[in-house]
This record gives sequence, structure tokens and C-alpha cells, in this order.
Amino acid sequence: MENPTYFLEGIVKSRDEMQDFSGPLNLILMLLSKNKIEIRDLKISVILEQYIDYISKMQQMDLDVASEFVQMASYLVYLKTKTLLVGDEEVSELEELITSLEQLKCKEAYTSIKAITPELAKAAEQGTLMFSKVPEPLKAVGDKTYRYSHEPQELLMSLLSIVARGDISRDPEHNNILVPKRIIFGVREKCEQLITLLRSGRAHTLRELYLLSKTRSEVIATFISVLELCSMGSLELTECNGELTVSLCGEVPDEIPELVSD
Amino acid sequence: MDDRELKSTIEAILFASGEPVPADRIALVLGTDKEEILKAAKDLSDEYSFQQRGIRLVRMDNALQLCSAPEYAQSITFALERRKPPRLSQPALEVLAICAYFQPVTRAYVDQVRGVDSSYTMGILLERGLIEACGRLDVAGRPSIYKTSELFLRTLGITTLTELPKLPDMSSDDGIAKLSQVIESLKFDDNRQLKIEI
Amino acid sequence: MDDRELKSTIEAILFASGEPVPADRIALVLGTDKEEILKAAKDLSDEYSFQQRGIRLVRMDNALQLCSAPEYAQSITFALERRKPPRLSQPALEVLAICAYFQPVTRAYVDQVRGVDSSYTMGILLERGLIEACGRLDVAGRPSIYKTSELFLRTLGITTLTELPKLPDMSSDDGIAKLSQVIESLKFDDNRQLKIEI
Repeated sequence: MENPTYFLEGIVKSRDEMQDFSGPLNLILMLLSKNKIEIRDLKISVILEQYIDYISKMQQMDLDVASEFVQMASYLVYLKTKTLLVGDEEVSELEELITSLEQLKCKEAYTSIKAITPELAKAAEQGTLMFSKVPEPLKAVGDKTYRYSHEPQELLMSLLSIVARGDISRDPEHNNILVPKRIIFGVREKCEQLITLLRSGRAHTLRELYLLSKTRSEVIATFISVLELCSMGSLELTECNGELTVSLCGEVPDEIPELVSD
Repeated sequence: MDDRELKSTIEAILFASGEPVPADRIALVLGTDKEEILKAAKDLSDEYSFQQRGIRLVRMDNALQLCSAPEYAQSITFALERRKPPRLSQPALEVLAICAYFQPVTRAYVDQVRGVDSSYTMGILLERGLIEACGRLDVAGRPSIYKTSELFLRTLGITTLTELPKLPDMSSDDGIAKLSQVIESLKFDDNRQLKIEI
Repeated sequence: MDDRELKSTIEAILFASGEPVPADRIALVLGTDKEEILKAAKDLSDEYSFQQRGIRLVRMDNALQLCSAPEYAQSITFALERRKPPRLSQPALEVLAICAYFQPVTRAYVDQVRGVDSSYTMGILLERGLIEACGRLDVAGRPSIYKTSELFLRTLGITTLTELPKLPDMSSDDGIAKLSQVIESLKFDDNRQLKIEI
């Protein structure tokens, strides 16, 4: 049997009549676009069934209409057989069909787009008249202060993870590092610190100064520094309700650390 | 934080930003949830409109932004010697619509639909911030793909893309329904008269 | 132009400008005189302040400007700064733990305990205000020594360092076991869910 020959130019006809389908290709396009069929998954039997049905009923039908369906169906069957026969080779008609389908789709999309633009233009009328403003420079808060909370246990867990880390844990030397070491406070540093503390108003009494010290050696350093500063006339101790109040006096405190050093 | 304070804080943040701020970002900072922020923003926005204020609060998806009210556009352009924002031309509207309804799209696709080269118009829309690149397509040449921006939503006066006017149906669903009906009848009822109504 | 409209127009112009706008410039555009603009601006400014709004209108000589209300500066910064301060990482917690239990410490000591360079992490903790320098050690190189801060106490929910769980004697061979035991007992005692985000 001779292969039927179809020309796409003839199939992609656009009739001006007000019809749902302007040609078989349009019909295929719709079926494809609505994911009703995938050309490679076409079931020949189904089409054939319908095809034969159609042919048998053609006499009862409006031939003009039915012929389009027949044409479409036969074309699909033809393409299907061809893709089956040639395997992976290109079927030029198929490519052509897909291209035509894409073009048709684009044409339809463009028609819809053009139909919607007046509405968009109207909607955009107000919107284009709204101005935004430039960002305000951020105030230099520069505040990176931590704002989460933690459980004290987490600290111990962290220490555990340090000592339990790999080989280090078996190194007795390393474990010894975790034994607190004594850090010696220089009197000069302590003096500087005391002056800063007193100036900022964070401490007023001798007791407060001692409480701010974390270790025994720091308490001693504080004690010696207070004595040192008193002897230089930069500090004054006054008793008030059993509390010893510490206040700065006399010399320009900025120079004091220099005098105390060494 | 009471209602007034919440609204004022949102106002301050949006004013300082100038640009759209995601509602959940504000929610995070104020220690509340997004819904509450969006509700307060809606109230504030209504206040502005009702009192015919010089500013408007617009919502684009989940981002909020302050803008000047459109009715004062002329005074603004005169006072600040600004160019009046040009209306969107027909080509611009077409490209914008294609991007909006079929996004994400490549430039080639826009060209194909319109049947003309659209690179100039795409360039203008990119410059005006109405569309933006959103990646590349994984095909030969790796062309950029584009989508509409938050500014697009604001310009159209809509909050989400779903509020876009419905695109006229491209192909008749009706025809498909009729066709499937015909096919069904062919399969199961040979005796029936085949009718294809168009 | 009525009073409300005048104020709204000024608001719109100042909003869109973002910068100071001379009152006579606005007067020129609106076909009125400078005094009227300044009076309307004063009213608007009072409205903002009275209603505790998020924006303020300030007058500088004869120029007017809108700006965000200073009382919301912190919320603004938090909302608009690019990155939020992340929760403490495991390294940061380790350094903090060392500082907390063995303070005052030098950086070299922290490095030695952790076995890795900790200067970056120390920097972060300093920046976050969790530790602070408290002088220099009187040895060669005079290294800075660090201790935990007031904020550290607040972060841990304690009032003094003595409320930290006691560290067992780590010098013995079973130091790790003891430490694990302490942690276990804390978890058990507390009944609270221990949250660790690493």
C-alpha cells in the first residue's frame, strides 16, 4: 500500500469561519496542549478504532466536519507508524508538526496577550504614579550585643567536648591545662582599671571593688592598688555607715598609672 | 506591644527601608508572627487611604513597602523636578504581560510570541525594575530567564500574581469537551448517531 | 487646597524626596507662600509626634524633611541589618566556657586548651559583649587578659559566677568521667529540656 502523503502547508489552513477548530492541526494542538495526548504515546489501536468508526459512519455525518477529524486521525496514525518504523531517526514531519504547533501556540498566546494589555494598562495607570523613597542611612547603632540565652550546662558540655576531642583526651598534659592557673595582676593595670571603674560610677565602695575581683590574687591586687593610689593622693577613702567609700581626688588621674608603673 | 505602637514601628521600619521589607523579617524583629504584622499593615494602609494621606502602604506578596500616594504625583514631580514616570508603551505592556502570564520566560520566547525582536523593550523593563532575571535555562547557550518583580505587583496594584486579570482562554475547552464526548460515544455506543456540534 | 490636602501633599513630596526640601520650593509648586507651608508642616509634625507615629517631620532652617522616629531606631536597625547575629557556634561556646571557668584568661591560654587558634572566635565574643578585656598580664609581650561580662551572666540567666555549675577536678585521670557525671546530674536535676543548638 502506498504511503499517504500529507503536506503541512495544506493542513495548517486557517479558515476565517467562526469555528472551534480551524484545521486538524489546531485540533492536535489542543489535544497536545491540554495534555490529552502525547504524540509518542499515541495508541494506534484507539485511533484506528475511531478511524474505522468514522469511516463507517461518514455517510451519516456532516462530511465537511467529519473529514477534518478523519484527516487528523489519519495523519496521527501516519506519524505514529513512521516513528515506530524509523526508530530513533528524525521524522521530519514530526519536527515540522511540533514547530507548527509551537507557532500556533505562540500566535494564540499573543492574541490573548494583546487582548489583556488594555486592562493591564488601566491597572498600571495609578501604580506608575507611586514613588518610593531612597533608603534612610541606618543609624550607627553598631550594636552586635548578643541577644539569645543559654543554659549553664551548655558551657560544661562545651568543655567536655574539648577534653573528649580525639587523642587530646588521652594526653594527661592537656588535661592539666584545665586546672586553673594563677594569673598575676600587675598593680599598674589594676590602678588603671580602678580609675576607669570609679569614673564610670560602676563602683563606689571598697566592698564593691573587692566583689568585682574574680580571684584571690585579683583581690590582693585591688587592695595594693587602692593603697598605692591613696598614698599618691589620688584616692580618698571615707567611712559612711560602716562602708568605706572610695572616690577619686587630687591629681589628674590620667597620669597616675605612669607614676605607679614599676 | 500595643496596636498603635506596632503600627508605628512598622511605619518606621518601612519608612527607613524605602524598599520592600518581608513581613516575616519585621515579625522576627518584633517577636510576633507574620499574620499579626500583615494585619497591622493592612490597618495602617487603610488609615492612610481613609485619611487621604500623602503616603500609601502597599503589600506585594509578603513584602511591605511605603510609597507616595498616586494623586500627588504631579506635585512631587514639580517640586522635586523629577521626570514624570512614563506610561507603559504598548510594546512594554505586551512584553510585561508575556512575562507575567508565562513566567519564567526567556527573551527568545518573548520574541517568538511577539514575532519581533524584544530585546530593547526587555532592557527598558529590566531597567525600570518591572521584570528581573531569575536564573538561567539549562539548555544550550544557557539563556537567562525572567520573571516579574515586586515592583510589577505594586505597579499593577495587586498583591499576588493570582490577582492578575484572567487571560482570555487560548484554546476552547468547550471544543475539547465535545471532542472527548464524541470519542467516548464512538467507543461505547455504535448505535448512536454521531453528532459533532461546532 | 484645603488644610488636609495641603498637609498630605507636603507629606507626599517630603516622602518622595527623602532629603530636605526648601519650604519655598514647595510653596512655589503649590502656588502658596512659604509661611503657609511652614505652618502646615508644623501641624503635620505635631500630628506625628502626638500620635507617636513612626515618622517625624523636622525643620532645618527653612527646609523640611521626613525621617524615621528616633525611638524606633533599634527596631529599624534590627529589621534592616543584613544578617541577624547567629546563635553561638560550638567553637564560640567552647571559648566562652574556658573564659567563664578559668577567668581571667589570655588568648594563648584559650588556644592551648582548645588546641586551635581562637582569635577569631574571641573577637566575636568581644564584639557580642560576652567577654571583655580586663587588663594585661605582666609577662613578656604583655598579653591582654579577658573575663566574662555582665551580659554573659544575663545570657546564662545567672546573677553571679558562683551560680555556674561546679567544675570537677580535671587534673585526675578520670576528669572526663567526672565532668560527664556532673553534666548528667545537671540534666537529671533540672528536668528541663536541655537545648543545645550547634
